Amino acid sequence: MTQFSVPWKQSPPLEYRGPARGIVALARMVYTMATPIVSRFPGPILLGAIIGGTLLVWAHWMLFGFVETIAASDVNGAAHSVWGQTLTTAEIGAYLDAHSIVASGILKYLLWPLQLELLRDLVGLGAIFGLFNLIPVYAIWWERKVAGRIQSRMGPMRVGGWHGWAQSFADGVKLVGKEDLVPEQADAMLFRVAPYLAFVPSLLAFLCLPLGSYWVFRNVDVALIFIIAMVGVEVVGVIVAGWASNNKWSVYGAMREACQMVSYEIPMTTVLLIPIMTAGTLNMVQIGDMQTGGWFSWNAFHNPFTFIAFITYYIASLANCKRAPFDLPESESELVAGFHTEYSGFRWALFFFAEYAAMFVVSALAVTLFLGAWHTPIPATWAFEEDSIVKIFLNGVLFSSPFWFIFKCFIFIYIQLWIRWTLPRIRIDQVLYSCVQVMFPIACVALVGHAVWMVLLDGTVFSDIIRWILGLLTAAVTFGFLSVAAFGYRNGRQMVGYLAVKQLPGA
Amino acid sequence: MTLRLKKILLLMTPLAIAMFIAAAPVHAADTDLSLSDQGIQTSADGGLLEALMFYACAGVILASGLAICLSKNIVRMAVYLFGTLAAVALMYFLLLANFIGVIQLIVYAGGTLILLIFGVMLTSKSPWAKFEVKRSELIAAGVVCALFAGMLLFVVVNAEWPLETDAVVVGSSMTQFGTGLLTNYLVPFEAISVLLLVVMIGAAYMARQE
Amino acid sequence: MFEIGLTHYLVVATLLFVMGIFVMITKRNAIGILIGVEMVLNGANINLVAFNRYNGMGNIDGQIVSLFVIVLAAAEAALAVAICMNFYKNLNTVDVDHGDTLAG
Amino acid sequence: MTELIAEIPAWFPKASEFLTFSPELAWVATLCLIMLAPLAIGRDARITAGLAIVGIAVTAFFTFKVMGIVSAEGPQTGLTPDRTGGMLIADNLSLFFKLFLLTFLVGVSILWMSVSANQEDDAPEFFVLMVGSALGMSLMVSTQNILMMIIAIEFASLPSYAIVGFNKQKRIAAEASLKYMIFGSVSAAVMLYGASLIYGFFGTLDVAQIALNAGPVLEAGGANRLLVGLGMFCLFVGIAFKISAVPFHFWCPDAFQGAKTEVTAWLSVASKAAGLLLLMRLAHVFCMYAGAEVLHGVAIVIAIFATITCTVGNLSAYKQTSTKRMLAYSSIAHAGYMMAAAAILVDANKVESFSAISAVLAYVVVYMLMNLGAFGVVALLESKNGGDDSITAFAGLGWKTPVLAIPMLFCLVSLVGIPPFAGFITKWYLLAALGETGVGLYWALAIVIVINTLISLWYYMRVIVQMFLRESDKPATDVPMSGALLVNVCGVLLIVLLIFSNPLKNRSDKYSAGLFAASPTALAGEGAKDSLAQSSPQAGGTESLENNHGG
Repeated sequence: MTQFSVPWKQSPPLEYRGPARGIVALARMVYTMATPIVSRFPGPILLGAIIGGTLLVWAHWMLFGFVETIAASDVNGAAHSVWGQTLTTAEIGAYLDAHSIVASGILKYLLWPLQLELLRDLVGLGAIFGLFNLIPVYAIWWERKVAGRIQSRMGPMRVGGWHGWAQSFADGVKLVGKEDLVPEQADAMLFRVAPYLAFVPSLLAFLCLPLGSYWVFRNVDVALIFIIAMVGVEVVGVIVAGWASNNKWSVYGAMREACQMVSYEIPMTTVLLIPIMTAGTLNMVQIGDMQTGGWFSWNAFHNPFTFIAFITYYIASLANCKRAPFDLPESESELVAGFHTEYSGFRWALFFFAEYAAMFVVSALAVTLFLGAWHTPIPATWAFEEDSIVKIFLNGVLFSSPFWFIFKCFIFIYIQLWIRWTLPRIRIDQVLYSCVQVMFPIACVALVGHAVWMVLLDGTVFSDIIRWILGLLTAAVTFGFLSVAAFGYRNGRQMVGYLAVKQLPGA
Repeated sequence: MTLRLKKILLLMTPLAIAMFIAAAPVHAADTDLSLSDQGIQTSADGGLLEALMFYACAGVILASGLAICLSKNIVRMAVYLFGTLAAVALMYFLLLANFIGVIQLIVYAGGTLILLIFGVMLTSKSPWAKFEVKRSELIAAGVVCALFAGMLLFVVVNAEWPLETDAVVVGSSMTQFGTGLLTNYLVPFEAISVLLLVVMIGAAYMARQE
Repeated sequence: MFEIGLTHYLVVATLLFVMGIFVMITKRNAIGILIGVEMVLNGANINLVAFNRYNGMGNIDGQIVSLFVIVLAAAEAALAVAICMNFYKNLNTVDVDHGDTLAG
Repeated sequence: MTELIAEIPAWFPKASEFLTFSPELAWVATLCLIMLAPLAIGRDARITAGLAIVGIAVTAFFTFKVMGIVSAEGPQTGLTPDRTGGMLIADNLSLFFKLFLLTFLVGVSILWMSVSANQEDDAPEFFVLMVGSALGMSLMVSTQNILMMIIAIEFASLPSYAIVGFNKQKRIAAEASLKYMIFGSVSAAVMLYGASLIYGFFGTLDVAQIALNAGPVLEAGGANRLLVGLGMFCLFVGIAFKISAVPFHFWCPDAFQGAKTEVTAWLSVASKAAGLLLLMRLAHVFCMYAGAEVLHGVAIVIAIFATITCTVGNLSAYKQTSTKRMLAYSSIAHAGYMMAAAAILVDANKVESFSAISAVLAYVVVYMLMNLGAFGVVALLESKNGGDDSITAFAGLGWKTPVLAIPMLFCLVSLVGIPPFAGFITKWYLLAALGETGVGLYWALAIVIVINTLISLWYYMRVIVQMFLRESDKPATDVPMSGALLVNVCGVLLIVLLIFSNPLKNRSDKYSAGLFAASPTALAGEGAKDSLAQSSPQAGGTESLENNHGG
C-alpha cells in the first residue's frame, strides 16, 4: 500500500478514552459479528424483534399483575408508601403455598422486588426510552426512503438487507464514533449543554403520552398542557445551541427559531382549546376514551369548527417542530443548516432525536385530540367479551390498541415527510405573516364558533347530520388518496413516465 | 485515561429528570378517577422518596440560583435561570399543584425565558456579554443579603403558620380553576387580560423599528 | 429531616428571594436585573403554592394567585425586553450605568 | 359540560351588577375603540384624541349613573356580589377618583393636542397606553384586595413605562423609561413577595379580613409580628413607589425629565394621587378593623416617611436647572405633604380622619390644576423653543408672552401655598386636619410642613424671577389657542376655588363622609353594621366575612 503524503499537518488518529472506548469497541464488535447474520435474515429478524418486544411487554404485565393480586389479597395490608413494599417475602411465600403454586425458595425472592413501584417505573422508563430511541431511528430511515421515492430513486438499499432497514443503526454507530468537536471561539459549556436542553424535554413529553387506555406511564390530570409545554421548552436548547456556536448562521437560525416557535405556539394552543372544550378535561386518557364510538365520534368531525381546528393545528404543529415548509431555523441552503452548523457526532444526533421525537409527539397530539386516539374506525362498543386470549387479541386488532395509535401517528409523520419533500420553504416574513394574520384569526374564529356551537347546537339532529357529512367527506378523501396511492404503487414507474411523456411539449 | 464525569452526568440528566416526575407522589393513575375529578387527593405520604426529590429540586434551584449570582456572562445567566424555573416547576408537582407546574413550564420557561434570551441576544454586541462587578461591591451586597437572609429565615422558621398537615389536600382540579377564575377572581382575571392587551400594544410600539 | 413540611419550602423560597435581591444589586445589565426580578417572583410563587398546600383551607386561592403572578411576570418581561431594546438602539448598550444623562 | 352550561345563571353576573361595573366597561370599550379605529379611519392624531375624549365622556356619564346608585343604596361591590368583599368597590372615594382621572385625562389630551399632535404619527398607541394607565389607576383606588391591588398597580405602571419612553428617538426618553421600568419591576417583585407572606399567614388576601386578624398578632409580638410587619412593609414599598416616597423616589425625577411634558404632567398627579388614595383606603380599612392602639407604630412610620419625603424633595429641587426636574422634585414634596394626612388616618377612627381624607381630596383636585397649568406652560414653551426646558428658558417670558407667564405665576405661587390661590386653602385644610388631632406627633408634622413651605418658596421664586426680572432677546412665543386656554383656565380656577372654597370643602367632606359611613365590608363598629344593614342590598358580602371572623 502506497503511503500518500499530504501537504497539511495530519491530525493523529482519534483515540477514545474512558467509557467511550468501551462503547466503540463494543459497537465495532457487534457490527462485525452481527451484520453478516443480520443481513442474511433481515425480514424474520425485524418480525422477531417486534414479536419479542410485544411478548416482553406481556410478560411484564403478567408478572406485575400477579404480584398485584397477591398484594390485593392481603387483607391487613400495611400503609402504602411510595416505595410500595407492602409484602414481605414470607407473605409472598405463604400466598404461593396457599394457592399450591410451587413455592420454591427462589421464586418468592424473585417476586418480591416486583412490588416496588420504583422498579415498575424503571421498567416503564426503559420502555419509554426504547420507544423514544426507536422512533427517530425508524423515522430517519423512512424519511430517506420517502425522499428517494418522491425523487424517483431508491433511497438507502444496502445496510441490513431488506431496503436498507438498518441504515439508521449504521448512521448511529458512525455518529457515535465521530469526533466531538467544540469550536475554539464557542462558549464551550453552553455548547455542550444545549443538545441536552433540546433532547430532554422531548423525552419528557413521552412520559404523559398515552399509547392506549392503560398504556400510559403517568396519567397526569394536566397531561395535555404538559406535552405542549415540553414541545415548547425544546426551543431553549435550539436557541442556546445557536448562540453558543458563535457562528453568524447559527445565531440567525436560533433567532428565527425563537420567533417562529413562540408565535406559532399561540394559534396551536388556541385551537387545542377546542377539543379541550369538547372533552371538558385536560387528561389525555379521558379525551381518548371519549372517542370510542367509531369514525363518526372522533373529535375532528364533531362540527365544522373542530375540523378547521384540526387542520390549523396540524399546520401550526409543522411550524412548531420546524418541519418544512417552516424549516427556516435549519434551512441548509441559506443558513448552512442553521443552529446545528457547528455540531458533529453524538451531539448532532441528539438534535435529530429531539426533532423526530417532537414530530411524533405533535402527531400523537393530533391523533389523541382529533382522530380517535387509539381507537379504530369501528365503534368499541361492538368489541368481543374478553374471555379468551384470542378475543383479547382480536379486540386489540379490530377496536383499540397501542398499535393503532402508533400507526395513526406514523400516517401523520408520513404527511410531514411528504410535505417536506414536495413543498418549497417559505420566507421568514411569510412564516410570521401566516401565523399572525392567517392562522391566529382562523383559530380565534374556530374557538368562538365552537363555543357557540356547543351551547346552541350540540346534540341536535342538525349537528349529527353535519358530523356525518364531515366524516363521510374525510372518508372519501382518505379512500381516494389510498386508491391513488395503490394505483401508483402498482404502476409506479409507468405512471411517472406516462405523465412525463404526456405533458412534454411535442408529445 | 480520565473518566469524563461531566459527560456521564449530562447523559444521566434525562433519566434523572424523568425519574423525578416518575416518582412524584401524585399517582393519578392509581387514585380513584372520580376523586381526582373533584380535585381531591389525599395528602401524599411521601416519606423518604419525597424528601429525596425535594432535596434534589431544592439543590437544583439553589445551585442554579447561586450560579446566576456568580456568573459574569449574561447568556449563561439566562440558561441557569432555565434550571431554576424548571426545578421550581418540579417543586410545584411535589406540592400537588400540577396545573401551576405546567403553566410555569409553558409560560415561564417556554415564553418569558425565551423572551429574555431573545432580548439578551439582540442587545449584546459582543458575543460574550461579560460585565465586571467590583469586588468591594460584591462583598457589600453579599453581606447585606446574608443579613437579610438571616433575618428572613429567622422569621419564616419561627413564625406560627396556620398549619394543618393532616387535612385533605385539594389538588389542582381544572374545574376548580375554571370556576375560581369566573367567580371569585373574575375581576382580576378580566383586569389582567385588559392589561395584557395594553402591554402588548406598548411592547409592540417600543420594539418597533421606525 | 426526611419529613418534608411547609418550612422546607419556605426556606427554599426565602433563599431564592435573597439571591434574586443579590442579582438585582450586583448586575449592571438591565436584563440581568430582570432575571433577578424573575427569581424573586419565583420565590413568592413557591410561597403561595406551599401555603396553599399546607394551610388546609380546602381551596386553591393560593394557586390562582400564583397563576396571576406568572402572567404578570410574563407581561412585565415582554414590556421590559422591548424597553431594553429601545435603550440599546439609543445607547448601544444595556448597561444601566451608562444611562447617566439624567442625573442630579 | 352540559351541567356547566346549565349552571351559568348561578354564577354569571346579573345586569344590575354590570351596571355598577359600567364605568370600567366603558373604559375598556374606549380602549378597544381607540385601538381599532386606525383600521377604519386612519391614524389621524386629532380624530384619535377626539375619540378618546368621547369615550371619556361616556365613561364619565356611567360614573355619574353609578354615583346615583351609590348615593341611593350605599357602596356596591361590583361583580363580586356574595363572595369576597372588595375585589372591586364602587363607593364615593373610587367614583370621585374616577371623575378626577377622567377630567384630568381630558385636560392632558387637550394639552397633547395643542403641543404634540402635529408631529405625532402614533396617536392611537399613545392614547391606548394613556387610557390604559388611567384605568389601572382607577382600579387601584377601587379595591380592597391585595391581589387586585397588585394587578392594578402593575396595570397603572406597565403602560406608564411605555409612555415615558414614547419618544423613541430621544436618548433621555429611552433612559428614563428603562430606569422607571427597573425600579418599578423591582418594587413590584418585592411587593408580591410580601403579599405571599401575608397570604400565608392569614390565608386570605382581603384587607378587611387581614386587618381583623392582624390586631392580636401585632399586639403579641415575636416572630409573627416581625413577619406581618415585614409583609406589610413589602406592600408599602410598592405603594411608596407609586407615590415616590423618598427612599423609593429615584425613578421620579429621571422619568419625569425624560418623558414628554404632557406625560410628566399626567404621571406627576395621577400616579401619585392613585397611590395616596390607595394608601389611605388601606390605612382606613386597617384602622377600622385592627384596633387603633397597635397601629401607632405604623402611623409613626408613615409620618417619618412623610417628613423625609417632603424635606428631601424640597431640598433636592434647589440645585435643578431643568424646570421639569424641579417640578418633579416639587411633586415629591407635595406627595410628602399628602402622606402626612395618611398618617392621621392610621391612628384613629375619629372625627379628624374625616377632615384628613377630605383635606387630601381637596388637595388632590387643586394639585391637579396647579400641575396641569405649570407643566402645560412648560410643554407649550418647550414645543416652541426646541425642547429646552431649563429654567433660563423662562427669561423675559413675563413681558413678552404674558399669556403663558401669568398662569405659570399663579400655579407656582399656588404650589408654594401662599394666600391668593387655592393651593393655600388646601394646605390650610391639611394643617388644620393635623392640628385637630391635638397629638404632639402631628403638631410636629404640621411644623415640618410649614418649614418646608418656606424652603420651597425659594426655588419656585427662581422661575418667577427669570420670568419677570430677567431680560431676554428671544422673540415672543406664539402659543396655540387651545393650550393657552387650558393653562389660563387652570390659573383662573385656582383663584376661583379660593374664593369659592366652600363648595370644594363641602364636596370633599361629602365624599370622605360617604366613605366612612358604610364601607361594604364594614362590620367592626355597631354603627357601621346598622348603616350597612339598611344601605347595602347585597349583605352577602359581609356574611362570608363574619363567618371567617367567628371561626
